[in-house]
Amino acid sequence: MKISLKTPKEKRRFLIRIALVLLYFCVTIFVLFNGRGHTILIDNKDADDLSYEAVDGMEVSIDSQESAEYWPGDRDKAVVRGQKHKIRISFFDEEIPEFEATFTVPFSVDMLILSVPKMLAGIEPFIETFVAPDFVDTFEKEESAESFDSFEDMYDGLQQEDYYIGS
Amino acid sequence: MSGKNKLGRVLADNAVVILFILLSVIAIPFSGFSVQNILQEMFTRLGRNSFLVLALLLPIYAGMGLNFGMTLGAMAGQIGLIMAIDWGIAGWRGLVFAALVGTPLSILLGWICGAVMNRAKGREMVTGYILAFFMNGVYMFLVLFTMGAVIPVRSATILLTRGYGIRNTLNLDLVRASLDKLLMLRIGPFFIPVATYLVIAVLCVFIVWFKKTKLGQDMRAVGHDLVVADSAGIPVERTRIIAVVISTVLACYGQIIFLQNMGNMATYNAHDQTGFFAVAAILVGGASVKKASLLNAFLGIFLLHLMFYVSPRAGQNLFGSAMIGEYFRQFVGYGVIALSLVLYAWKTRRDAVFAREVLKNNGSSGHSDAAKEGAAK
Amino acid sequence: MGQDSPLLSIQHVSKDFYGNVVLQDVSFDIKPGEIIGLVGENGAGKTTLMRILFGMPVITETGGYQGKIVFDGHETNFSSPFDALDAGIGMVHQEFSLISGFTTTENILLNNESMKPNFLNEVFGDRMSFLDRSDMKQRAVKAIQKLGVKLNPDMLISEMPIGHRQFTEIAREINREKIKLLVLDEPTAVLTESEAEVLLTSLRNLAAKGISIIFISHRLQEVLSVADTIVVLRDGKAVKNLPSKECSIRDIASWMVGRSMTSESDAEVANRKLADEYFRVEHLWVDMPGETVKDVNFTVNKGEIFGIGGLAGQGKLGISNGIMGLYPGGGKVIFDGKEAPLNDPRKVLEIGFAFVSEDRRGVGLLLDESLEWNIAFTSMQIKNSHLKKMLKLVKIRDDASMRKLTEEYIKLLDIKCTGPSQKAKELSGGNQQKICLAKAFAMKPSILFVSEPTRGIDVGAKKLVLDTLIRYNREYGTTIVIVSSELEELRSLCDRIAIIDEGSVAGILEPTAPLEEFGMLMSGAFESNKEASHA
Amino acid sequence: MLKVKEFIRDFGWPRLIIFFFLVFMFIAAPFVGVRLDASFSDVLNRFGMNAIMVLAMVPMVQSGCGLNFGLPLGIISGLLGATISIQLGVTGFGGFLIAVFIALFFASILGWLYGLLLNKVKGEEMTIAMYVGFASVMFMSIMWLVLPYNSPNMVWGYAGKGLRTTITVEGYWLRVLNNFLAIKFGEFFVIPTGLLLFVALCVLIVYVFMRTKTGTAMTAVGSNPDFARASGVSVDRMRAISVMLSTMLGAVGIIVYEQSFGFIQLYTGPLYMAFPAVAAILIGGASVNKASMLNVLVGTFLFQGLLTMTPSVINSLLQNDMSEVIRIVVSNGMILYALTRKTKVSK
Repeated sequence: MKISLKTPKEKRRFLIRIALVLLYFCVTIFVLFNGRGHTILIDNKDADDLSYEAVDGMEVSIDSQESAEYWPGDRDKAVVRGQKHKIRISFFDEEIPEFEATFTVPFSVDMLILSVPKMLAGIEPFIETFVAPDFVDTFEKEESAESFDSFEDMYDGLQQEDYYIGS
Repeated sequence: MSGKNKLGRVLADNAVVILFILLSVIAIPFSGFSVQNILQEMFTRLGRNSFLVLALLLPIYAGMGLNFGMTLGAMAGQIGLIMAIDWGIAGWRGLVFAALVGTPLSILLGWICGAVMNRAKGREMVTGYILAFFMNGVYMFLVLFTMGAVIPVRSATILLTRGYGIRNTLNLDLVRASLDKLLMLRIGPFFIPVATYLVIAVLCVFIVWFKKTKLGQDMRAVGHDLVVADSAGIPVERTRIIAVVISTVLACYGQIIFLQNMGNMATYNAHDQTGFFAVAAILVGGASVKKASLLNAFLGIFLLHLMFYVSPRAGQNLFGSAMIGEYFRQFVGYGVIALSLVLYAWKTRRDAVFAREVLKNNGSSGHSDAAKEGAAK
Repeated sequence: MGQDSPLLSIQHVSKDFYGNVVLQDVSFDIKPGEIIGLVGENGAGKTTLMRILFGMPVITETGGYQGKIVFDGHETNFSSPFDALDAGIGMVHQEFSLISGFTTTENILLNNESMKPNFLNEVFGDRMSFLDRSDMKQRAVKAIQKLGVKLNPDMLISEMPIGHRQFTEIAREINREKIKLLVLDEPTAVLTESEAEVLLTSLRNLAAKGISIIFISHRLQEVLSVADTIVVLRDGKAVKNLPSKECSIRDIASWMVGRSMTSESDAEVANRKLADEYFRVEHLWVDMPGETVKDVNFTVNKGEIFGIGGLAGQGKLGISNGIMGLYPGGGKVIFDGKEAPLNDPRKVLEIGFAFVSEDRRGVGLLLDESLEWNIAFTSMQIKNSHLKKMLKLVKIRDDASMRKLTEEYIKLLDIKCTGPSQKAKELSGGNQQKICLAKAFAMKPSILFVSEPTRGIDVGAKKLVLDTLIRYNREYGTTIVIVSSELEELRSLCDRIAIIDEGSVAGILEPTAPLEEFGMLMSGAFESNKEASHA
Repeated sequence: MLKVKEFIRDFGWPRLIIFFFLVFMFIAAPFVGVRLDASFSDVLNRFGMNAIMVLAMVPMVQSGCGLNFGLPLGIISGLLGATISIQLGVTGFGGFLIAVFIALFFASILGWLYGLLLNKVKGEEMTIAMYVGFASVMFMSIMWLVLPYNSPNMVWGYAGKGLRTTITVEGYWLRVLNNFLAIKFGEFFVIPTGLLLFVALCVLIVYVFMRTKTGTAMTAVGSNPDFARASGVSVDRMRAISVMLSTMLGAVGIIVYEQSFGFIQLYTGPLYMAFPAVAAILIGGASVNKASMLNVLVGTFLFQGLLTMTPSVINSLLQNDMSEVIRIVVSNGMILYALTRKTKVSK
């Protein structure tokens, strides 16, 4: 398409189109960051060197999801979207006031550990990247034949129709 | 024309619809499904398939027949979904992301498809069909060999163990039913995916509205008569390409909607029969190669999927073999496409003869008796 | 706009196609509001002139033209018909350029619709505007009123009588705001008399509103009654240009066809003694698109060369095509005392008919096959010739005999080719025509139908083809029915000539009959008062 | 130079690329540890297996019905012949011949009906052929379950009825053609003489047929139906005959394929079998409306060569299984090329 910018109409259209392209990228980036899912493992454990101690009992909720109860040594997970999160902790010991904080997680990390005791003790970093050692293997079983012997085999895939029609 | 003849014409024009209603009426009691069960399934399937079927409409308006090349759009949608899963984008945002990635891809593919079809005027359908096969090879190359090798893939979990290429089955848990669940309404015993229906409604509005634009009018003109449209200065080839591009983009979105409902994706097969099911559905609804409406699309989805849903079970109960029902529905699917195409080709010939006779009646203007005699024959 | 300055001035326009001169120094003017009647035989150059006016690509592709065209005060040289439209010249073609599934309004405003802008124009351009249906209807109604006819703006073209379709086309042209000149190419050819009358009236209306009109028609009465000025084209020259009041139909007819005749064959033709009736056609009708035959009667004597002439679209081509069973037809064809079957190409070939089609490339030849195939095929299929037995089991093609036959005809008809196995599409038009003749001769026909034998071939080849036909007739006594648009050709060749007008025989004349009589018959000017010449 | 250019234009660059690709693979084969003699023997065998099905394209292309995507109809007839022959329990050459005769019987009936159908839908043949083929395959899938076969070699053991998905022809007529007069050179190289002779016979029959009066008329119908009609040839009849012939060849073709392959593939097996055959004849130089015996032989050899060589050579060269992709792209690309090429039939 030849873009000439002679008339004001054409100029206006050109600007609007540019704006739309920008909008396209903005929306893409927005859903990319905002929709990005992270799995946060919430940890309530003592430090190895006992530099901090697990909380005796608490309810933790992230981003006003349903809260979960934690006893010392517990670990549970929450799946969240986006990078900025709010954590709310209410303690079983009613004398301690509720704790609220916000934190950000790095965009590129799928799974992290949030250590509540560390956070409460103000030790940085209280969030660490988590790498599951056996993660890859769990998917191994799904593997099916990945190459086809012939034309006909290739189209045998079509008989996976059940899948397709969804019966 | 006598009344009997007229009735015959009406029957012939709607033969496919009538046939399907008959088949369904026979098969439903044998399937043993409850009405509630069947209706719920139909609600789900309408949401799942409508978008794909509606993607066929514009090329039909533009006189290019049934766009078997819509598979290309489905591939684009799948690449978008792979990206979304790879980046771990959850929920409806994942779908939007997939659609945004798929859009430029499907525009490009649609453009190619339209250009190829412009080189094969008169046999767009078979060309689109083969093009879909051809692009399937390209898609395999892209997804099976370059993803993870050339195209960076973050998440090792979606790759084959050899380190590159996407797994044969992709788990779409992150986005599963995220559109359907966005606004799930419960009416009595039925669950209605309102958000999905809203998206489909928006598309319907778009199509109705598009037909009222200048471009829509041009498309109709091109579809009715390519030569006249060309001589009136309408850019015929460009208009045809636009029709295919829109169809491809819609197919891309349609495939994303379809797959979010299914919840998993056969990376190398999911798109294979997209065109087939959409085409069969719209034909079952009474559309032809040259004429189709929203009503045809929805009626067709309902009838085809009703048949697809009940026939395996009916086959099981009737013949003691589920396979019979399974084969039967595929037979019906292919058969209905063949039948519609045959009926259409036959009808075109009949109408041509009819039109010629009208022309002759007008033209002869009582000049001679012989001509009238000829027209009467 | 000065009353004297012409709207369109064609000045010394000449045009040749590769040395074949089709227009020679043609000049005439059109004043605003004037109607010019442009008449001439087929091939006189009318079409080429209009193509030049409209800047059809075919003109520039073949080397442009000489001379000047001044429109509305500016010298113009349109590069496409759309430029001409923009400048204000509209054209209504003989064959309808309408979309039959569209309404009158939609057709009148095709690609010229009223649009309401909306926000999507900013993104996707003007084509995303809504159509303003009510405004479109108003504009259509206005155009229809301007034309002064009754048309339903919401009716589908396919449901309309032919006449209304023609009006719709004209309405489309005059709907354009700038329209100053309207060219109508045979607008009345498909109309009934009453419809034609309405059309003529509306043309006068338009002219009164200041629109100039070039009216091309073979119906001379109509031309005379509607046109202010008559321009007669003959052999590429504007031979007459004078007010219509000063001429009669008879004058125009003779100007149209008035060429000097080659008189050599006259004497011979006159002296020929012909045998009795051999072939007779009664009440023949043929449904051939564009060449409908309605009611044709004639007889042909044994050994005669019978000519069928007439203008394009009048049905002369339909006669031979119908008799050969290529288009559905009815009536009676009696050959050698027996009734010949219609609608069955094989049967008529079997009883000894042969046909050289006017559609050489479409029907006459297997373009992608060798000359051997082209010449021998029909005879093989009908007469089982050129077959040989293989292993006493099956009969297969006898390539050697096919080659021999082809070589014979290559020599006999002097066909320029590299050999019998050359592909037919590689030959020139004249040589292709000879192949078609050879194909027919190879059938050893009792009666030969030849349709437009010289169409689209050069002058030298024309003579060869015609000589071949005469020779074949004289040597073998084969009866020949020859259909041609070129009167000249028929007169030099035939024993008698039937002129077809509107699907039936307008009259049958001796080749020596005065030219204007032919012209009159062709122009439908006189009712068949020449039946007397029926042999 | 001009001649070379013209040749390339006529022949088409895709074909040249494929040709040189194959040559390249034969050259590269020894370097990546693929045995040339074994490959070559394999190519010969596959050539023989597939040639008749490719040959089945010729009559329909020649009569102007386009590429025969309806080949599954012929294949079904062949499968009927094969299964009935096994049901009858005739072994050896006799069994093979009986299969062929029964197949021809069914093919002639189905083919004729199919031809009548295609005459009703001129201009849309290819799309319709494809779906008629698919539908008939699915219909027969039901039939395989229902028809009263009871040979224990063929029916499901546990149900006692319904044919198996793959049926072995071992013990009946496995490789009867391949082994007939087979010549062995060393360990890896075998010339399947009988198979090649049978192919030659079929090619000869079609070749002779195309030269009879009817065959000539058929070619003329494809070349210019109006010319043929004006010459007194019944266009519809010729087309029907050509479709019938194509279907019959398809039926014989699949039986020849099976005797070498060793198995009868039922149910959805024949669904996409038309595509390799279509691709092969196009690679051989045919167009949508012209095909010759030479196209069949060259095309089958090139295409099957490609199918044999790419997996072994490419996979050992690139260390992956890219050959499948190459196959899909090449065969469908070739069909696409033929469909979009401006046909040279000038009208």
